[in-house]
Amino acid sequence: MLAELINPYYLQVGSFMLINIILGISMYITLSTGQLSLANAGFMGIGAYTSALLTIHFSLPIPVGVVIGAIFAGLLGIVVGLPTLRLKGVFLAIVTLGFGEVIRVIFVNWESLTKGSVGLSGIPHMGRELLKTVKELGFEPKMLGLQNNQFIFMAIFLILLVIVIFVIWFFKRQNDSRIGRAFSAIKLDEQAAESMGINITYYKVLAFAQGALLSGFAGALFAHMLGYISPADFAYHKAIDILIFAVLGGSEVIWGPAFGAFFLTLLPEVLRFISEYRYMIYGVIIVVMMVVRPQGLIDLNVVKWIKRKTTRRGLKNGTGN
Amino acid sequence: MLIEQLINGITLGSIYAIVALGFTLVFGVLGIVNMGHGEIFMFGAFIGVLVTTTFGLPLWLAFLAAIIVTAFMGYLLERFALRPLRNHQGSNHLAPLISTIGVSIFLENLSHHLFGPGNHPFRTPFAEMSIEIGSVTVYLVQIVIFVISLILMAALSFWLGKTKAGKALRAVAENLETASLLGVDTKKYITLTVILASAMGGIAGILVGMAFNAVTPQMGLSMGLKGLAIIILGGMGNVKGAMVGGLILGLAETFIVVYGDSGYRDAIAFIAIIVILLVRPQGLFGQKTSDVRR
Amino acid sequence: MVLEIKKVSKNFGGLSALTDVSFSINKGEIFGLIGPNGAGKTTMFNLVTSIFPTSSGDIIFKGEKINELKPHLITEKGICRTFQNIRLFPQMTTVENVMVGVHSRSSSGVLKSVFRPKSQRQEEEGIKVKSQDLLKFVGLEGYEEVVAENLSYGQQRRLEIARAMASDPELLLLDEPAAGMNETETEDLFQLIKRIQQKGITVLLIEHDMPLVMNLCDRIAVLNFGVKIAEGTPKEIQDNPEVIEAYLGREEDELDA
Amino acid sequence: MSIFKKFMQFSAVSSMLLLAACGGGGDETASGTEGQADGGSGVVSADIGVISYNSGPGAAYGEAITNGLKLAQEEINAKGEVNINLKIEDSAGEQDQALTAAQKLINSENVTAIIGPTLSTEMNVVGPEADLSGVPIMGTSTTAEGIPQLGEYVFRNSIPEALAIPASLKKAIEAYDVKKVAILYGNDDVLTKSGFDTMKATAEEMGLEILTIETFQKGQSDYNAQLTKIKSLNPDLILASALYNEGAVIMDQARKMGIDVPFVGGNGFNSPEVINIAGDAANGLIVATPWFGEKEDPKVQDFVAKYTEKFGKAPDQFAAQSYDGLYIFAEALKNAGDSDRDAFRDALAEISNFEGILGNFSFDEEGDVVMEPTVLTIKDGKFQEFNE
Repeated sequence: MLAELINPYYLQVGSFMLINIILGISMYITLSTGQLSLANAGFMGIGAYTSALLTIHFSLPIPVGVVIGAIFAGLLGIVVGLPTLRLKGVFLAIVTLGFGEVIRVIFVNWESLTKGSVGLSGIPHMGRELLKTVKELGFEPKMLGLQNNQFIFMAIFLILLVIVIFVIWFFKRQNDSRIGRAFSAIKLDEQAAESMGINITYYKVLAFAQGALLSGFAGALFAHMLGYISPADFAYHKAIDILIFAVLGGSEVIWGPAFGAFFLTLLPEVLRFISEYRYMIYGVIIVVMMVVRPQGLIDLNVVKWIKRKTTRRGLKNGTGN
Repeated sequence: MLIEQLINGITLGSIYAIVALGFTLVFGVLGIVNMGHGEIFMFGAFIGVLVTTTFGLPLWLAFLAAIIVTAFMGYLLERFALRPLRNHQGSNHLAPLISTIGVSIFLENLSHHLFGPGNHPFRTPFAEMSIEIGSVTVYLVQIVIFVISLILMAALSFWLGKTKAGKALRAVAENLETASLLGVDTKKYITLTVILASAMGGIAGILVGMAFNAVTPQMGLSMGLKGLAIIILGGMGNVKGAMVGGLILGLAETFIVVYGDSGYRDAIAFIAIIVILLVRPQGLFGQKTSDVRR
Repeated sequence: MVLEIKKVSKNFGGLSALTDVSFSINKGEIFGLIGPNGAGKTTMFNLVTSIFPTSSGDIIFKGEKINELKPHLITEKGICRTFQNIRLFPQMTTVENVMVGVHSRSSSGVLKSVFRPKSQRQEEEGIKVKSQDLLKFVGLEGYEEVVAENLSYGQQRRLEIARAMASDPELLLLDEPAAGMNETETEDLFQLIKRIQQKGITVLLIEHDMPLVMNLCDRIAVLNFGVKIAEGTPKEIQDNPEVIEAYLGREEDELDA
Repeated sequence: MSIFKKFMQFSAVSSMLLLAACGGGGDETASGTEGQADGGSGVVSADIGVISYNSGPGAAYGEAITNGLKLAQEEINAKGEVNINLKIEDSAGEQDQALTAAQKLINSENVTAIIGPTLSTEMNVVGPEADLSGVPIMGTSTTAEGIPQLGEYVFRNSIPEALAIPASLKKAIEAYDVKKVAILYGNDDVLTKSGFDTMKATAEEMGLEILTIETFQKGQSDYNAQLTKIKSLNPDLILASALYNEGAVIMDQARKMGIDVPFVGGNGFNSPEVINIAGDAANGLIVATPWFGEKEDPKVQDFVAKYTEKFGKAPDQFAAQSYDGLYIFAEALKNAGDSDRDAFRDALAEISNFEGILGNFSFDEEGDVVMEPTVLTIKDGKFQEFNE
């Protein structure tokens, strides 16, 4: 059992799942002020390319590249967020969709920098770099009884897991605070929120930029996990992938998009035959969700119910496990 | 060369305009951006291929079949992806947008399975007919496309402005509740609108198939996104704006190839909407109301 | 003088909603703004809270011109309002609604909110306590965790007042607070507004319930078709022939009550 | 509720992984090199993984590839020298799924070697991973620059554009006395973009004047603007790096416009579908290919007949290359005499002068292809060998 679990294949799926969870949360942050942004795939690309180029050309350490990539995406989020603020609802969605496409076209055409559609290869790989570092320090994966590639994927998975836990913790705390209340007040009634003293410009741009930052962050991690990126990775379909995490999982609570990303990454792996019909199924899911349960599978009531259920069970059995 | 490029641009622009008219009609009446429109257009093109190339039937039958099929698809779209949302209490304004995105993804991938991913040629003798004016060859299809786009625009303007049904539609557009209080059967008119817009998409599909001899499942997405850009350019819900916006985009895309870098051709539409939304959010022809930025 | 309205006009695309209206409100008083439907009362509220820009004229709050500030800054200055058609945050709980109101009187940013140093925890605790006190003040004790949209109509009106008071306003604008209330609820509201006044808060009130207005207000201004036609004590207003003529003619009996 | 359960299961799995990491209790070896050789019979058997583009817009490529493999597998196993077991995984043409599939094959299925993935973009991601894990991997359809250079364990048997384009261009120049060319390519696709890079370099090397370079993007169906511009410049030849779907439409629109010069295409342009889509307009297309189905070689004709019988359509280059690819693997396996990954890799690298249906084939020291492509042209509505 344990031996099978340490299989890089599962760790790989798990790692993609974790990156998708970050993307799902990036969608959720922006949506929690009532803004639908379809530019997250574009911001993801910005983060990925920034970090990849910095680490390739200037040999920056990966963590530094990732952080700069995320921050750059976030700054761009502010630049885009400010002027698009006055656009609401569908207009914002369309402009952000267009913005994402423009970014992709720039990636394709700016060949001297991005190598165009051929893509950037030879991006330093998170796990392999880590392996190199620990080996220099005199550590061998064999000491843990692990193969090199087992160690690499284990490391990636654990790093991502820690990051995701931190991200969820961060935004959950933010949500249960003055900031979170301002976000949801804006989502529920922008004008009333403004009249209650909330600077809606600031908070909407904040949410937009946080979403962009998080997308860029996920993108940078993605780049260093695959070692290769191309403009096609950040096209319209990626934006739809991210959207559906929030649509299926829900955007009321942070667990919604996290669950959506988890479930939808697992689904094609568990049911391989589904892979061929994946987007058809996505399409149906989107329509059905909008009709039957627009708030997504996981809403506030579900979270409350789970909490009640688990605490009760905990009481009954003495311990949770 | 300039004249030929002008013809190219106008042909492309007219096609964009017809696609955009479908968007604009739905937005004008329902206040909804129908993201599935591009895919309905693509299905229209495939029906054209099936009727003319696969079954070898005459062209007029292809038009008829495409109109019927796409109109029916429009009905289904309204019935299953839009109507249930209207009945929802407190459903937010983004729901129809997201729901039609679902429809669009579904239809695109359905067509992959039905027709295969490849390019389908559109063979009709009509597509080969051309006239020579000096050194310039003009295909009959190109003229027909331009004329049809004008006719559709004029018919739509007339229908919306002058006829009883059109007035009822505009009442629906003004305010759903008031319209139903005034005795307008809103459900009927909403369905009618989506059906009409979809049928126009079907016509556009066949015209594109004939003009470019290329029908693929991907064409819906790229056309749909352009159409979307155009209605923002021309002003949401504005018939004339859709026509002019379409022509502007068609010409701009053609002339960036002539004088600029063809690599940025696909980005023009989006750069244009980003600029227009920031500078003149109501669009080139839209009226300035506080409602525009709904 | 707390608020001074100086020759304020507002046009909507050629239609003038308010024309050269002037009046001023003294500290601590309850000032009524009345007039028939469409007279421009709510428009005046929207101008004071900067939801619309004025077309001309000035609005002076405590000696400072405020009609070009953003709405949230107006709240920060000390003016807060309720809405004619209740605009609570329907899916939030009662106490959360009031906590949103404290926004402009608190300051924790993103990092403080996430990492929660002592100052943030104290602030958050303060917000909670203050909100609960306010709920008690308006008579909603025990309803803290009820989702706002599940409250009764009268309760929602009172919750809106609590939310507005959470921003520590010096001037409170109430837009038809008695609309849709029954007699006992109106009586409670009367007492509530009196108590608000006793806290030293100036109140600007729009209301159609004439007995309430006449009993409650220290002074009243009357708008008709966007023009101020009278200003004075309730007694003066009741006796003003122009007011009776233009607006109260048929409701004279009611006015005497 | 089952969703919730799954979530809990996942959490449990995650926490166990954590435990495993901390405790260092990994007692497992996923090397997958347990030789499966049946000592008695002398038959070497091995699991070969396949990563192929079986769903999505490019599913047709994957279908041809897996068909070719299945046919070859049947024949090889029937001969009885080696026994190959194929484990086919779908990548849907996406890098992340290709990588996941590779992980599954390398670590769960313990395959000896991998054939695929279909696209060069996928190989860019999968190649380094396979190399790191010490699993030989060979692309049968990856034609972009730099694929075999990804690592010592990375090979290909598909001729790269760098081999195909100069061959066809050279013949075309000789036949039509070409001086000036126009280039048209899809700039948002990795295959056509890398084809273009080769075209441009080759044209410059051969001293041709490049009149203009035009691009188009996926999903476009109107090429009139680009073609009108090209027409006005009067090139002797058009170099078009396009996939056959778009390429056929480009030729159709060009001919309608009165452009009658020959087209030289890259690997992606080479398909009988061009004739289906463009009809007569396809005449004048020149491509270099390792695969020519009409070749008067009994081996080739035998393959075409068997394939057509089995799958109901004629094989294309993707099918032919994967068919030959598996034969190359079988040969290497026989020489290695063992399904050990390293032994197999060394045996594979030594393959040379292999006679397949594509012709005489060798690997160079980097694992790239050494072979002479055939130059074809479309004439009278069908592909013919180009000799003018």
